[in-house]
Amino acid sequence: MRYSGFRVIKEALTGHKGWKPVWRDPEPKAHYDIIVIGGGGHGLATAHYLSKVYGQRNVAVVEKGWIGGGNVGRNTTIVRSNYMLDGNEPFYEFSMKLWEGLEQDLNYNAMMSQRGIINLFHTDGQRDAYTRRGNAMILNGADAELLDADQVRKEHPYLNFDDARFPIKGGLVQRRAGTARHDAVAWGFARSADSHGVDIIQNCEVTGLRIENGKCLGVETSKGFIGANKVGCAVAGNSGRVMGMAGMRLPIESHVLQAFVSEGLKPVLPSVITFGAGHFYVSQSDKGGLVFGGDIDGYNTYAQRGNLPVVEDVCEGGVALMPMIGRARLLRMWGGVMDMSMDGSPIIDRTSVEGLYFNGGWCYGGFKATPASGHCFAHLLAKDEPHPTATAYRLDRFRTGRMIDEKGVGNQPNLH
Amino acid sequence: MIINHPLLGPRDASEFTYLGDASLIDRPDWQDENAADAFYEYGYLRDNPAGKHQELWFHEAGDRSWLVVTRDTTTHEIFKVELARDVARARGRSK
Amino acid sequence: MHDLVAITALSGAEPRVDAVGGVTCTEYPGVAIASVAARLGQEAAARKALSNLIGAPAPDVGQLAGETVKAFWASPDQWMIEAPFGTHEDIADQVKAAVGGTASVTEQTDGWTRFDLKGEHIPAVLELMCMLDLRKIDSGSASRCAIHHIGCFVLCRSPELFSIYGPRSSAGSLHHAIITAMRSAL
Amino acid sequence: MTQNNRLSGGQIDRNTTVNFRFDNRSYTAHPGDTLASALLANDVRLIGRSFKYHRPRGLLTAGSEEPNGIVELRTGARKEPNTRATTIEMFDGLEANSQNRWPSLKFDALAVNDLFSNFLSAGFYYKTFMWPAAFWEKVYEPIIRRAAGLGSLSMEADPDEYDKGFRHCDLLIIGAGPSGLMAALTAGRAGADVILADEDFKLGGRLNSETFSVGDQNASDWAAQAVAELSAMPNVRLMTRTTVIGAFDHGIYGAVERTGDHLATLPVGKPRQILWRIYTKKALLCAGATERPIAFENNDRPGIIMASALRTYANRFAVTASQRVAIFTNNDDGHRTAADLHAKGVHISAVIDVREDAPTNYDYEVLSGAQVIDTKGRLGLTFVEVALPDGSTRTLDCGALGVSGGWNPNVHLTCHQRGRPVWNEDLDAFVPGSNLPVGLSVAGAANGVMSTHGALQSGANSAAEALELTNALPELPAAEDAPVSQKPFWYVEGCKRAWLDQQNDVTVKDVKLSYQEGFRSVEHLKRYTTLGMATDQGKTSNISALAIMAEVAGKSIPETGTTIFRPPYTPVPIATFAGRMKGQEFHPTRLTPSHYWAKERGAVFVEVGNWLRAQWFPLPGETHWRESVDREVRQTRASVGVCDCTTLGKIDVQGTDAAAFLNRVYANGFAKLAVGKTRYGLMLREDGMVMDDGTAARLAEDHFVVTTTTANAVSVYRHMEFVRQCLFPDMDVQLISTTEAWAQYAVAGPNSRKLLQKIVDPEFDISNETFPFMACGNVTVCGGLRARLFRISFSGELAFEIAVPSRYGDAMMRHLMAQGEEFDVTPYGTEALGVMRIEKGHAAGSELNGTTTALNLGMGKMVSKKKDSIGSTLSEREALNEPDVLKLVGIKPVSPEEKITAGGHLMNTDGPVDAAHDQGYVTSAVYSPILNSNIGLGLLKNGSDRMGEKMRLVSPLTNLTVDVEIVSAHFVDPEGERLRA
Repeated sequence: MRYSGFRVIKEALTGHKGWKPVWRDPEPKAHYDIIVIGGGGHGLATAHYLSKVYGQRNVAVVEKGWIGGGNVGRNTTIVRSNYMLDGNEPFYEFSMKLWEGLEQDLNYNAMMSQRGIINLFHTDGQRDAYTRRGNAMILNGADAELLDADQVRKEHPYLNFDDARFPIKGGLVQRRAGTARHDAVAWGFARSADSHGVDIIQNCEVTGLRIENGKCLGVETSKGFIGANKVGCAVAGNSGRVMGMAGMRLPIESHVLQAFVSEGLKPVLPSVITFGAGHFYVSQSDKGGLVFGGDIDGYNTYAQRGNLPVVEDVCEGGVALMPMIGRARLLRMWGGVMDMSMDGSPIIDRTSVEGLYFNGGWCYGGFKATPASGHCFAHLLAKDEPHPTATAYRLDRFRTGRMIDEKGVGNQPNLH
Repeated sequence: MIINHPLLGPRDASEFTYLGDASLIDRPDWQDENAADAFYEYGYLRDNPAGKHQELWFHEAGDRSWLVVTRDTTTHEIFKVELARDVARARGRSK
Repeated sequence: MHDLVAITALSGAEPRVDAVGGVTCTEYPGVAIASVAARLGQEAAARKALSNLIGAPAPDVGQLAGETVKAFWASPDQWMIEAPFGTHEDIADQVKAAVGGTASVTEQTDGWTRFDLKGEHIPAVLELMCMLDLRKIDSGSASRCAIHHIGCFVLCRSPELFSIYGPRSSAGSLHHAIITAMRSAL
Repeated sequence: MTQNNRLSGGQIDRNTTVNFRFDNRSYTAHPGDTLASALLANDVRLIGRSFKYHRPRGLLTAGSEEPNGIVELRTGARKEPNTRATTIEMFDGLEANSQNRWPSLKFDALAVNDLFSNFLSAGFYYKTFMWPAAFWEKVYEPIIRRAAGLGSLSMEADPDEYDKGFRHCDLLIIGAGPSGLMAALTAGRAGADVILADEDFKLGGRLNSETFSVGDQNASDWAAQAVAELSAMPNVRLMTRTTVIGAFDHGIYGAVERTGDHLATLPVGKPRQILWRIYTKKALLCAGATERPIAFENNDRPGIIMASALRTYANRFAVTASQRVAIFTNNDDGHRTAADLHAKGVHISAVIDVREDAPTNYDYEVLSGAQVIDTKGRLGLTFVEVALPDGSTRTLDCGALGVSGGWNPNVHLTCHQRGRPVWNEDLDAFVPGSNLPVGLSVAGAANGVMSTHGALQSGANSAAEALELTNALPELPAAEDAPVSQKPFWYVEGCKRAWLDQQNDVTVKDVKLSYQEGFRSVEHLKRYTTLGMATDQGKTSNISALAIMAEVAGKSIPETGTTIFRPPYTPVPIATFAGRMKGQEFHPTRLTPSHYWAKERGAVFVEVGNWLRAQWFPLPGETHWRESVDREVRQTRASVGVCDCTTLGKIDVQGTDAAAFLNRVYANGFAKLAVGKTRYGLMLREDGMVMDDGTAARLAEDHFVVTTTTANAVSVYRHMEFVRQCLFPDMDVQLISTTEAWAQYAVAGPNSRKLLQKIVDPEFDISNETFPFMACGNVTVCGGLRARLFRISFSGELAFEIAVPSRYGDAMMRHLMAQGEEFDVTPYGTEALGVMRIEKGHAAGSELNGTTTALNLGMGKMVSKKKDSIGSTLSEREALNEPDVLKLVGIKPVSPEEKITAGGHLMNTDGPVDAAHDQGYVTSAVYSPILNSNIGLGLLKNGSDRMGEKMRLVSPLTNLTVDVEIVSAHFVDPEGERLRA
């Protein structure tokens, strides 16, 4: 069923009787060409591109709960491609371009809103690093602008320019960046994949991987064994759990990132803003809530909840940066389990087990990567070779020394 | 969270700095012929268990002890807290 | 004697004194400090030397002990020694002489700024600054904790007299934290 | 306007009358009122507008679960949007305004949405606004955003102060209703250390809202007496106006105390609110229960209020919402409201009870087996239409309708650690499950014990169990013990526009559509319809929606799902979480001992971590910072300059294994360093990247003083303790930071020795022969002050660093300036320092960026392979040693005046300019007044073999392209003759 304004009007006039379920609820078949583990953003996007771009029709997505219930349903919805390093920037810019055409590709309004992002800097050192980054963005075909303090003040007069402990010296802006309606991204990809024949199997938990003499034959699930020629794992924070079933240890730790939303407010923030002297980033949703976050709690965890010290740290940053939000109320807090990698960059690669592929290590940058991650993982699953923009995301890069470390903090996941 | 410091008693986890898996104590021998692989695994691969996890915390705002905390990563329940120095010795580390 | 004039951590010629609702906060530069850390394998000897120096058993975890020369526990096998500045400006040498080879000694005098809180209801002030379980704190306890992100020692000399040691460079911020807490709580 | 809906009795102070304003009209009220009760007293039913359809909204409840009666409280910088009128404590001069309406509350233009509601069904926006692509940002979204949000921020900085505090207790009791008070009495009398917290400004919970008696007193008097007894106990701390917002790990609870919200103005120095972190051994949840509505057509009109709320308004606040009230109920509790209102002289139009066997022994009409099928009244209820069992309908004239659909236990905190509530058939409600936060138990209505007697009893028992009390429990006062009698009833058959989430305008129809489109899990339902996402967090709507979803799915409610809750229990101002950490106090400020001297000199300061450092020292007449910096550099290189380097980290390393220890943490060797000598130390992370660099001075066989960069002082110390405690626990080495103890000054330039010879006491010979380059030692200065002298140089000049106890730092700096006059001494700041280190080719922060190896920085040979040191093995990985790895180089523009930009990228002179052809980048750039040229340092592929090569420096971000030449990083004195002079 095609969505459109006319359709909405027609249904309104006929009592909304015609709306069909957005995706089917099929029972699993005995065997698929490709099984994607994980009905989150990346898994569903992978299914969409497998079926729509790479012509794979015999595909299933298995999800232990309800689709879109993981990080894609619990993030701060920011989309950007403002990376510095060769291994990253082309990939994220590819993702940005996919975002720009996503509604039309999916026939689903994910409300991708290119209202821009500004990364503020407060020292000369930060300015130099952002200059290097902004240049890298432009040299990779992305857009970037460097604003000085006065220009920032013109665009964001409500920021703290009078009493700041760490005065704002300027900011790196990407105008094409923005936000998207996170749930709609999951639903849109699911609807499209489903319409191209992909079976989305909810409440189907993978309990084991059937591996015989080095080859993966399928997945054991709470709904029984499901065979497959290829199995792709895209389970973010649960990467350790699932790949552990194949006896693999990963360069990944699971950590919780908290996010917060305020009560609905009349529009105050024109763009996404990140603080350069504290852990705070924020945007305002179309409903009016300030959606904000900060640093991860910092300890290994699989629990989707955090603790007070980080809540306080984030709000301290918020009030320091924009004192006018002080009387706005924090409405809800939640946590998502992040697959924090050893260099802060993701992995999209084959594994030592034939037929078993891995997509993970997204840290807290997974949402913006959703389309490209799905596209590149689909490419790898369909063609058995990495997508040109994802060649650096290899599992063995830590062994060879080809880390992609944007932050330069080394092999300690909770610092990335 | 609250970490029950073996010397100081219960202290808020926010006084501590987290490093990671306590396997970081087991630093390989630099002269081992597989040192390159050993250091790669030591530095980069993690069990990352959903369940009991032995991990290193530094009492930054306290007595500057490194602790080994045994904690469930799904419930955050803490089973044991030891001085890392004792654990290191017990694991055969010396000079 | 040298001709250099000292200033306090708050940059005054004289110590700063503030009074709010019956509690006074006094900047206290008149103290000399050194750290003592037992050498490996000489912990017992170091404790003994330490107790000779302070005229009391070497303080246990979280404790403060001594007469003119006092010691409080800082870390495993490590203590801070405090003594009047006037008579002990060269405290590191004095302490080193006392402990000899049993411990490492480091001058800490100007690493710290000290504020003394005197009066009633000090716990009401402290509970707005640090996470310590004040029910467990009584005369002679010494605890390290964070106050507004500043690493400090809180010493309870008596229920009406507390000393707060903080890093000298942060004296202004620490003083601000103490005074705002006093105004808020008292 | 007079308070013509004021009744007799109540718990307000009638002797005092206060004035307040709502939407610029003046009204009167009494202390003890809330804004909500005061508005009702003044016959104001219309208070706001709903989010989506802008439907008229009045009060639904009398508590913190209120979804509708939300206003902008106060004005100017203190304006608080979305504030629940039901929790605003009345004070004289209170000013509030309605929100989300234009031009006025009565005539709201966007109410037009209501007419098109059919087109604005749940999730409609996902299905349209897609063409053309560009229109989303340009047309559709701006329209949506303009309509978005409820209240508005003042856009001014919040002028109030907030505190954070920490409390510890044996037992935290959350909620001071019958169960909470009884629990507190039980624990308090047993001598336990108790905190009793309640969000209300009057302790007692429902006891203040009821007319029945407890013991031989009426309920509110008994509560007052209990509170009096508790407040006399030294071991019990009562926290009124305190909401426990969350249950966090290991018995830590967050609580917000509103210390100033009930005051017209805050006393000086006092906080508006305090965020308490409460550390508990045990906690007891006595949060009571929340009455739930019944969904029926047009059930959202102002005047349609929860029956229990009507009772609260009547009994506690002596207010009725209207002189003519009807009740719609499925249980006995609804009849209590009718009885209480009737007793106070309010006309009861009828009690509409869905049960055929409804109790009828009251002196007003009861319509058994009847249902409300529609309501009338545009801005406020005027009539309700009732369907009678015989099929006939009847219209009742009333200005208020009390609705009672049964009670939901307030299980919120039991879910904060992912615990899931379980369904209770007798109550038709969720009660706490077994998986509670450790140490938490639940009593009273929150645990599904609905009678007052039951609440008192479970409060006492639970407290005793939590504290493992052995002594006898206190005697319980007699109280009502009526069983719950109700018929599960969620919505009136056939209703469509029947509101569930009244703030977000989610109706029964939307839930059904959600099911139809496959959004059938609770999570999908909430996200698709926005149910429960409003400021009331779905306290009155979630369960009903779930019940309807269950019915459509033909499943039971527990099969359909449960709803869990996350912190905070009620919304909390962001400023409350920030506390004092804002403005200049956001982070502590660290000042060097000579900071005030530098201020006198008019220095310009810069933040370096938490430190403030002098950046340069402008002289009169210098108009541009470059003038000052160039002068400082020239003067220093020509004669002598002094720089405050106190901020460098200093770590005292002692012990018989001190040298062996440093051998492990530094990549280069330290075993053989002679006493009295200093050595540069290169510290790697275990992954082989450079972590930090500094110097180690050997003061004795078993004593080193190590310096770190300012930025890494803390992490390097932590790292060293890790190596000491976790890797080599049997090394005899002791560490302690001495960063703050010493004021340290770099004295640099050809005349530095001459100047220091006037400072250092004569018995110490600091000539080049006895105190050569890299020498160090203890000395005395100015006639006997102990000091440390190091002959090290960052500038490349003959230079020393002199350290004195911090309290003398200010005096030492003044002394250096005075004694240096004859040499035309200059103080120099971090900018000149940076210029000189770049001229000398010393790597610093921007080169040690965490991704560079020793090899990258031209120090590959320093990594000793003869010993074990942190990072040495992993630094050998192939990709880190390929021939074209980045190498540190110097960069000079072909024409000296051309600018060089740090962060610019290096490209070959010909060939494309893009990422694929990137050769490297500029790490640092300055103007060198010595070379009269802009210069820079950079990291260039295979740079060491490309000296003299011409390249293009491009910075498209700053529109810059410069022809540059690659040169040695050592621009000044490459042979190092000066520093050895």
